[in-house]
Amino acid sequence: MNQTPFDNDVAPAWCPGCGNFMILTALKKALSGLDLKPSQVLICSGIGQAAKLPHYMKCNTFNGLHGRSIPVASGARLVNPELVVMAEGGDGDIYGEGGNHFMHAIRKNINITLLAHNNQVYGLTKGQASPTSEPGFTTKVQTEGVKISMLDPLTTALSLNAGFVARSFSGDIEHLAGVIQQAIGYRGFSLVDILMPCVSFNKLNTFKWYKSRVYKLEDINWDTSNKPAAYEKAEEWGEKIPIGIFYKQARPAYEDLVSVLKGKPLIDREYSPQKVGELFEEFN
Amino acid sequence: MNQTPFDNDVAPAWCPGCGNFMILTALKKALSGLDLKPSQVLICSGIGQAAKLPHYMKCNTFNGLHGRSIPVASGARLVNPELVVMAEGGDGDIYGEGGNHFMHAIRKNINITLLAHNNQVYGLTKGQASPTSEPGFTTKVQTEGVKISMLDPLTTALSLNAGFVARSFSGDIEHLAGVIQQAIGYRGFSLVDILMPCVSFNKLNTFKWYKSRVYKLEDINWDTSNKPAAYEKAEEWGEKIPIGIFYKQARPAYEDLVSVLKGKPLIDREYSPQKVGELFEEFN
Amino acid sequence: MLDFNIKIGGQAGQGMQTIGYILSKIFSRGGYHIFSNQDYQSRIRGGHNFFQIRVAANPVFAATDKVDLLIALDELSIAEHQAELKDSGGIIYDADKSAPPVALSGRFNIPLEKLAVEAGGKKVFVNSVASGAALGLLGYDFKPLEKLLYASFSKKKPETLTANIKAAKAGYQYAEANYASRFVHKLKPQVTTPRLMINGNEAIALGALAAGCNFFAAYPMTPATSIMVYLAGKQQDFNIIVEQAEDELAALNMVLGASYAGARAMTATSGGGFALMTEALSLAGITETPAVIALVQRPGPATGLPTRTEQGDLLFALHAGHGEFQRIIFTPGSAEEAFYLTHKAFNLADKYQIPVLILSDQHLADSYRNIEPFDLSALKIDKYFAKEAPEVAREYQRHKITASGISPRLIPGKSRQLVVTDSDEHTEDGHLTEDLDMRVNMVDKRERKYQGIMAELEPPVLSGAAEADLLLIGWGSTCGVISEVVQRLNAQGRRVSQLHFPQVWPFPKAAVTGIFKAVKRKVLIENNRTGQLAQLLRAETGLSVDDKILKYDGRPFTAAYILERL
Amino acid sequence: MLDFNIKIGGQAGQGMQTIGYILSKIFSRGGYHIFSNQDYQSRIRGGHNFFQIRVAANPVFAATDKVDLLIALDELSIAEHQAELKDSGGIIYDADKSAPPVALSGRFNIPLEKLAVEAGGKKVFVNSVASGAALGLLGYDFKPLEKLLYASFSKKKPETLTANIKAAKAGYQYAEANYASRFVHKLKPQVTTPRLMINGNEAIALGALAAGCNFFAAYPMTPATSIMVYLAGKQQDFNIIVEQAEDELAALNMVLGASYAGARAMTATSGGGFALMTEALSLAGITETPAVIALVQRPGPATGLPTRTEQGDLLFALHAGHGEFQRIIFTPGSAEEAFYLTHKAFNLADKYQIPVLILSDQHLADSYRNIEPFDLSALKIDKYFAKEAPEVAREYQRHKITASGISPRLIPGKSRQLVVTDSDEHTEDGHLTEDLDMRVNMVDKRERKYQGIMAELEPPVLSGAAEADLLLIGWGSTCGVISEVVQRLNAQGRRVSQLHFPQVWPFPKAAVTGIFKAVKRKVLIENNRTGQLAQLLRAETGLSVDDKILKYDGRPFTAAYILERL
Ligand SMILES: Cc1ncc(C[n+]2csc(CCOP(=O)(O)OP(=O)(O)O)c2C)c(N)n1
Ligand SMILES: Cc1ncc(C[n+]2csc(CCOP(=O)(O)OP(=O)(O)O)c2C)c(N)n1
Ligand code: SF4
Ligand code: SF4
Ligand SMILES: [Mg+2]
Ligand SMILES: [Mg+2]
Repeated sequence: MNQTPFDNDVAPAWCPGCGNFMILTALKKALSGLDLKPSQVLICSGIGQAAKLPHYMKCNTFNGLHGRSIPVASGARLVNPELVVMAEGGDGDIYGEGGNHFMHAIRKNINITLLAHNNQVYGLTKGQASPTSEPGFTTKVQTEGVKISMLDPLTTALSLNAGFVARSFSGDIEHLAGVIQQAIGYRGFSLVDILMPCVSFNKLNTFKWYKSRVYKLEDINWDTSNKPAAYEKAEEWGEKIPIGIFYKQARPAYEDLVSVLKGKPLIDREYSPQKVGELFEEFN
Repeated sequence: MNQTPFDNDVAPAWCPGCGNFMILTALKKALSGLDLKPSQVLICSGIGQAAKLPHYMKCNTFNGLHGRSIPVASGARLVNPELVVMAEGGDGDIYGEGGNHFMHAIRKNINITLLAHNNQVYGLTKGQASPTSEPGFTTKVQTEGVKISMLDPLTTALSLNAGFVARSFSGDIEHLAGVIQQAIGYRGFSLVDILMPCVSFNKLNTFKWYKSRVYKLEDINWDTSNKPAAYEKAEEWGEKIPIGIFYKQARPAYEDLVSVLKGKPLIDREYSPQKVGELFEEFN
Repeated sequence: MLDFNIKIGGQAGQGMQTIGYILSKIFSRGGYHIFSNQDYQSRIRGGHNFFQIRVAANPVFAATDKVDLLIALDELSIAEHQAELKDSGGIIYDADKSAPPVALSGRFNIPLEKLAVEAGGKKVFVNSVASGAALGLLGYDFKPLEKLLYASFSKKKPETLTANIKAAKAGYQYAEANYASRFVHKLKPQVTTPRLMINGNEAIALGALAAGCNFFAAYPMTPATSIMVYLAGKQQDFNIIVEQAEDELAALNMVLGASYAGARAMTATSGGGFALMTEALSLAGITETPAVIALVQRPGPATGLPTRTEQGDLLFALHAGHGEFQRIIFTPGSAEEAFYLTHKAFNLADKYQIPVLILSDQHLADSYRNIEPFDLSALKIDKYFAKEAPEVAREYQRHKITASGISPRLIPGKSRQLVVTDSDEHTEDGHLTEDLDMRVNMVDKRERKYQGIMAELEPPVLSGAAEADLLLIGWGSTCGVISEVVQRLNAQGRRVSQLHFPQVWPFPKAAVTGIFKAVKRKVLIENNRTGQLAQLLRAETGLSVDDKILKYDGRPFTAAYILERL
Repeated sequence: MLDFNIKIGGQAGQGMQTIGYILSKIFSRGGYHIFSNQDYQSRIRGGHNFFQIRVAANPVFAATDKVDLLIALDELSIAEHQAELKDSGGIIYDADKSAPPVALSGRFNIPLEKLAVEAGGKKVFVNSVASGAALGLLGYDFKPLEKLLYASFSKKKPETLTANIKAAKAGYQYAEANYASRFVHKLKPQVTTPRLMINGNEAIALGALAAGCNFFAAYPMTPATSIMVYLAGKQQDFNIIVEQAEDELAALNMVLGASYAGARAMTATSGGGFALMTEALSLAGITETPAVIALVQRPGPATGLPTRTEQGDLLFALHAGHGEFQRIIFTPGSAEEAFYLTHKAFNLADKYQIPVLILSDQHLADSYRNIEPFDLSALKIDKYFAKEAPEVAREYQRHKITASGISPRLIPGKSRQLVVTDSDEHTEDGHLTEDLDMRVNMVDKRERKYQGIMAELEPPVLSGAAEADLLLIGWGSTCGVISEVVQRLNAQGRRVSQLHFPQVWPFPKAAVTGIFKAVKRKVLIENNRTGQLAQLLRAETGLSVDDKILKYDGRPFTAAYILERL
């Protein structure tokens, strides 16, 4: 493996064969490919196997609560816009516990990148169904198999006016790194849903399962500006599963719309208690 | 006004001219038109102006927390399926604070009906923007106008594989009552987004504003089974705003899929502490 | 000594708040001391609300029961409040809308609506007519009202402004001509220096601005919302971003993200929203991320009485969040304390890298007093970021174990150092660990912060003789009313003192123990059902109070209420 | 008296849990008393975990420090645990994988992996080999193992079963042939009556089933998840629906909806999830909706040490939720208490229409003991629904004000009556009100429930002489280890007693005050940093303890740990 400035020497606590290793590799590759330094990057993660990722690389890290990576990333980005800010976690983390933030962050379009490690299962808590588990998927809790419609995060993101909607696969590091780079390059909220095997708890959607299904949108010259087509493509899930950038639109990022956020980062501005005196007149 | 068995004599605490009055009338009309008795109906509401509704009619009522009407309704319905169960509240309540339940309840498809009183504003807390407020809408908090993309609940519901997706308007009681009746008749989760004016805080989307824009899907012979068309229709918002049933599909309700829920309501079954003795062998 | 009490009653939407606010300002500018508070329902129109203004020669800190002038904008207000009138009191009412009040000399029928419609064609000007009428009756100058109406309506259409002034004048003249001679009470403007007429929430907002708060995220919730609203209006002038979050979970997590990234960040909410924040509060604890949280209480449980007041969340605030971690809880008793303690909250949050709570309530939030302008001269914005100094230049450790418990804090992206933190127990460099010795060291390190914090406690404020016969104890918004009770009792020759807690956590044990020894009878006064401070007091010191005066009907104490029960 | 301690160490994914569980069962069925507990990391593969089994002639209630037999599945386990071995102890290890342990007589190199691969071709059978080896070394019968493997693998492929048995046999024979003579410890199966080998979470799940729980909603969270998993497996047999919610907010709100609609409903979570439930807890309070909540604690704050144990949430559980409302908190100290108190929790939740919390922790949750089967004969499912009797037939009032504080509860839809409840303060018929007298009446009505609840408190359990020289006090999962300490000290001739709290709220004031008078020194033992029960004790009674022994490294107490500090 090529060395990158993002490498550290912590041994990941993931199972051998876990898709997270490849995602880690791809992410480090993407970041170093963009000539970023570790200190320029902030990863806010939740809780889960996926969410341990920032511990296994060099970067600024806020490893917060299950489901809450997005608001942390949003808060950080608004005040400290010189950072490349990412939110990161598993499918349960981001689409389950954190679903409300997922929904509204897309609408808000702050310039952060969301990496959702989608193994279609709750890994860390030992194999319950996640929102992206397939109907019929049997677990110790879903004893008769999942009876709920599978969440397709891409379609839902599209419905929320997302500006950048992509999917990739842990098994294709080049592709994934490329998609991540484009996501970071997009000014606004970018979603990268990453298919990955969980060797311990998902015996249905295995590496082989994904590998034999995924194909690249680039290879079919996909037009990333066609929303109705994107909807249709996003619903393609079965014998063939498309990966790549489904949809991209220029949409002003939140920070480009709000006056006070224009100019110097908030954290670099000057503040003085005495300025409050200017307000006294209002109260007389 | 016709009297219905659902009338009570509590004076609503709404502002004169508020769209909620019409929704209340339509709902009572819909229920009595279905020959339901108040004791057969349970309305679970959240907190907000809209969510006060069940106090102004006769029915079983669980007026719970802001944002949490859907889980309460879901829990009630699963164990007591002889009730017609509705969740009800405002746009802030259901799509904002309660967004995660909205998302996942649609996927789960328990047989409840959701009435979302969509005045595009937070009424009870005095006029902040809600997820459905239009970009540019100015409030005391959104001092420069809303800078966030407007949530379209119908599109998002479609993306989540909703079985019944409708919109109506408080200004057309007949239409609204009819849509509510169909929503109740649908076995599964049904969404009725109800446009309504807030005379106190929404000076943009007024009664007149809505009235001059809404037109009925029935009038254009809308095919409710065409999903791509439904997506497109749901995005129509401007000079013309469609109301009616956008999309309907037969999808088994959750309770028809889960074995233990088939048969007698859970609350009517027999339980005995001694039956636990049968499990002792497992533990030897 | 002048102590004049005006009550304005009517329905939501009739503009009591406007009249109340305007009259309060007039008297404030006129050199009087005022205390104004309001009682409103959880609705936008209709129902019954009221606004009271106490106008006095000396500083006043609480509302009082008996009314000198009732302005009844509807019939219900007469029924509700007539009994509160003093013998010398009077009622302004509109006989076209309400049956006249019974058996009372001071009945001042003023055709409010008629005058409003004549002046400008709109019923909503009724509040201007009523304001004018009140001043006319009191023989007060009309000019201050005119000036205020100018200021209030200057951004509206000129017709609106003119009509309002006309309406006010009509009310003034009508009252002056017909009734002024029959009303014994008179007020005159005095020469005065400018004061601030301010409520508790505004004071918190100003305190935040004075502390350099530049990130505020919240979800609207009565009675906290007005903090957000005030700050939202200052975004550009004060370089602060005000974010309305999708829910309270997001609000506090955004605050933590911003704070981690270098901002001074705050949220404000009430009980239900705070309940949703408790998980993130615990996150602030273990990640050692500064945060200021204004918890403006209202009566619970759940939705309870959403527009009323209670002090029901003290122990919840103290123990909120799973696991054990450090916090400070300030409980301001006045706008002044709200301002200075909010300012201090930011400095301490930064210094100790902990969450600091401002525990206020609806009563303090919505009550106005006119106070001396805050003294800004000594205020500083103390940031405690580490320089990337030699000792941290090599391998920066966000959670370095130190004797003070305080680890060096850096802003991510501002140096080549990496700022790593974690909700799991972690090593000094912020990476998750399951090393059990490290766990113990980290827990101890964090707990050591209390040593520093204890050294800069806000001590409980003892007013009056140390060797009193009776000590009245309270925290937060009861401060004003208790001070009035103490004054009154001492004026009767009793030996009564007050002990007010502006900070309940860490609990100022030593101070209290000393104070308790010297006094005879100790009575706790709390706006709740279970006497939460008494529980805390006993848990921390073993000391008990002799009696409790509790109130949990959603309304604040009055001096009379307490005096009756002593 | 036999007291033999086996420890199995290795990586996550190596199957320690399986070996541990199987060996425990064998000795349990063999007539011994066992106590098994485990220590695992928050990962699925790798790292270091261990499982300990204490096998004894008399009942044992806690783990012990010193090890008789260490089964080291990897090299790290030797390094980690060798020091804990007794002189007579031994280590089973695999010299092909690990360097041999140093300087120890009982070194039993067994080619675990080689035998596994020979038996069935797969490394994963290592755990069967090791189980066999342990039995061989101990001279125990092989049959019980064979029988258990049959039962465990009967649903798998026949090859898998055969291979496992072959592997186990190989391990057995290898150990017997090579080392049995060198290992002094021997165990033999005894004749016995069936017992239950059960852990705390299983006991809670059985208690819920025994109480007729028919609705369970939760979001997975270690160490509570296994309650959900157990119940999920019983859905059809026991007519219970187990719902995995999208988050904890949904989980408790679903529970309240189901309960309101007539179900017996429960949730289970750990600290972070519970934090998210606090708003809904408050909702249960004001709507008077029964709910049972198992809060299985782990060390915080925030994510903390997610797979370890702590008792850090006592005061949080007690004060969680905004506003003041009623609750019961049970703190079971054993599987037996977990079972009976969970059963009782449902009956009391229904009777008093309040939330009842079962405060457990990872240690109790995951530790096995083999106990007498629960006595089911006296258990009842007491539902307290009102009949639609004459007095309620006219105008049913869900929140009728009564002397007991308990209002008649009806199931919506089961009669013509309407069941109306509200998170706002409400009238007797459940509609929201802003009437302040009604508010006070409702608060008082709800608070009156405590009168009834106090009359059926679980008293603190005093074991030993009332006039002891030393009283060791604890709550929840420390019960077992404290009882062992007491036994040991009394065996040395000291006069020591134990005071265990199976219920901490309402606090059994009267009982404690009485007990405290009679004893000399009082020492509190808690698995946390701040001594939370001591705070509660003092707040409620003014009493203090003389000393505290606290532990907050994520691991449970051992008798030795406590003894050293006494
Ligand atoms: C509030 C809260 N609820 C539950 C948990 C327990 N929990 C930890 S990780 C996890 C789910 C993990 O699934 P996912 O997010 O898909 O990540 P993965 O492990 O599959 O990568 C859960 C439920 C938690 N830490 N916090
Ligand atoms: C947890 C929580 N946060 C905030 C509030 C305050 N609150 C009450 S109603 C409301 C919003 C009302 O807007 P909407 O749901 O659209 O209802 P409307 O009043 O417009 O009908 C809010 C924020 C609350 N009650 N609970
Ligand atoms: S459990 Fe699954 S997701 Fe977690 S580390 Fe193992 S393989 Fe990866
Ligand atoms: S504020 Fe708006 S939504 Fe609320 S009652 Fe008034 S008009 Fe209706
Ligand atoms: Mg996952
Ligand atoms: Mg609304």
